[in-house]
Amino acid sequence: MKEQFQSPIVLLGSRLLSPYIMLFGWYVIIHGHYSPGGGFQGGALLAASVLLIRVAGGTRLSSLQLREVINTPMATLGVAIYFLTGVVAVLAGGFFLDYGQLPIPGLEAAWLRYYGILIIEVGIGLTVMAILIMIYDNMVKGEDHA
Amino acid sequence: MFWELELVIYIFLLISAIVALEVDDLLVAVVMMTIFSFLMALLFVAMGAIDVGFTEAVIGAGVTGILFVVVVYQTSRKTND
Amino acid sequence: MLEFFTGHYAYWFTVILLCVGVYGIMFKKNLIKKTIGLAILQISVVMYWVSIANKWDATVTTLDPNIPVDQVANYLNPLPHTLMLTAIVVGVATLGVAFTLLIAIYNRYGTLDEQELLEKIQ
Amino acid sequence: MKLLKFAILALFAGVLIYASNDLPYRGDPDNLMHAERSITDTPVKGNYFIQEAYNDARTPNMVTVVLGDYRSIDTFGEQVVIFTAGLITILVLRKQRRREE
Repeated sequence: MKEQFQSPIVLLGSRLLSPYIMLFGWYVIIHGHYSPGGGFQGGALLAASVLLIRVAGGTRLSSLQLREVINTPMATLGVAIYFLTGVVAVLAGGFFLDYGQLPIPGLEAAWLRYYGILIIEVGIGLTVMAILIMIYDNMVKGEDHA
Repeated sequence: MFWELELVIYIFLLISAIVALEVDDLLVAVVMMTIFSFLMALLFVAMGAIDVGFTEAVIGAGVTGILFVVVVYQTSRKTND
Repeated sequence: MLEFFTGHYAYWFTVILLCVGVYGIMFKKNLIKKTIGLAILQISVVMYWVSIANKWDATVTTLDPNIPVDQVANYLNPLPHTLMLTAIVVGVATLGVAFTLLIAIYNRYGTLDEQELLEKIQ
Repeated sequence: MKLLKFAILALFAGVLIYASNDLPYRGDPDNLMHAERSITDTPVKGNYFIQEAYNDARTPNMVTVVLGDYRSIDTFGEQVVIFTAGLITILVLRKQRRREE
């Protein structure tokens, strides 16, 4: 952004906080079966942990954490995980997104649905994270200050 | 569900919404918008919708605030009305 | 009388908040102020859906082994919560599209005021 | 003109508040929305979600089950909408930068 002032204290605080916010984001995604949480909230927390470094440190420093180039492949990966889960259920003989037919041996249908929900929530989290970072990156394009 | 608590939060919500629309400085409007989102998250939790409250607290008060600040700095900060 | 008030005041506040959002869209000249009004209107609709999903003396939508699930009145209704959860996230994505359009307009015309924009377009 | 806009807005608010007085009481468990069967005598879905969510997916959080299992195609649509919104930001601002060069 335009009026950037370099402050080492803000940068140090952001670098200290960012890994813990990211860890909490993964916890929210994976523990969403038992507590409030899930793919959307966890993805927004992951995006917040990356945006914190981007706001505090500038473009050149933040490209060490997460490069701008991999935003679009990561969003596509999230959609692909969701869609391929549905397609695998169709190939195994069920309906689209029918997790009870997933080909994991040794589990009853209810537990298969448990793991199916877990898989698609990871996909949702990746997409939400990548898209929120992508919107920020395109909005500050051309203002390389750091 | 305590309706007195909800009434107080509703009144603060109206005040913050009107201030966010009427103030001259757009950065103050963005900060009032963040306060509005956080009060709304409190209200959702008071109504028992914990998932919606969590989402609103993360997205409305976190990510939307950052995006609003970026758009204010990329364009102009002063406004006429 | 008090019972009627506690049963209906949430609807009244929702309507007032929705009208504040419509006021921001109709009367404000600056496009960022219009976007703020749009966000207020969006959140007021979410608030209406959450408030009609409410039940007195009910617990949250996570299963507790001590509370029997046969009595449906023990738990809140989870369907409106789910719909509004996705609506909030889609709302912030579409707000991002609105922001990029605002930046594109400012880069081309140099202003965000509605009257000046109409003069510069012609 | 401004006065006419205010009149329309006030009329809108008045009609909505008058209509909202006929809505059922907030939080009443006997609402039609929370009832066991609807007026056309079909089972109401919200009760099914509360009672059978744990048996179907072994997950205590009902919102997660409705989001991921019962309404999963809806969630897929929302995800595609978010993805499209992200791609639109690339398209709009890239065309803008080319014009500047």
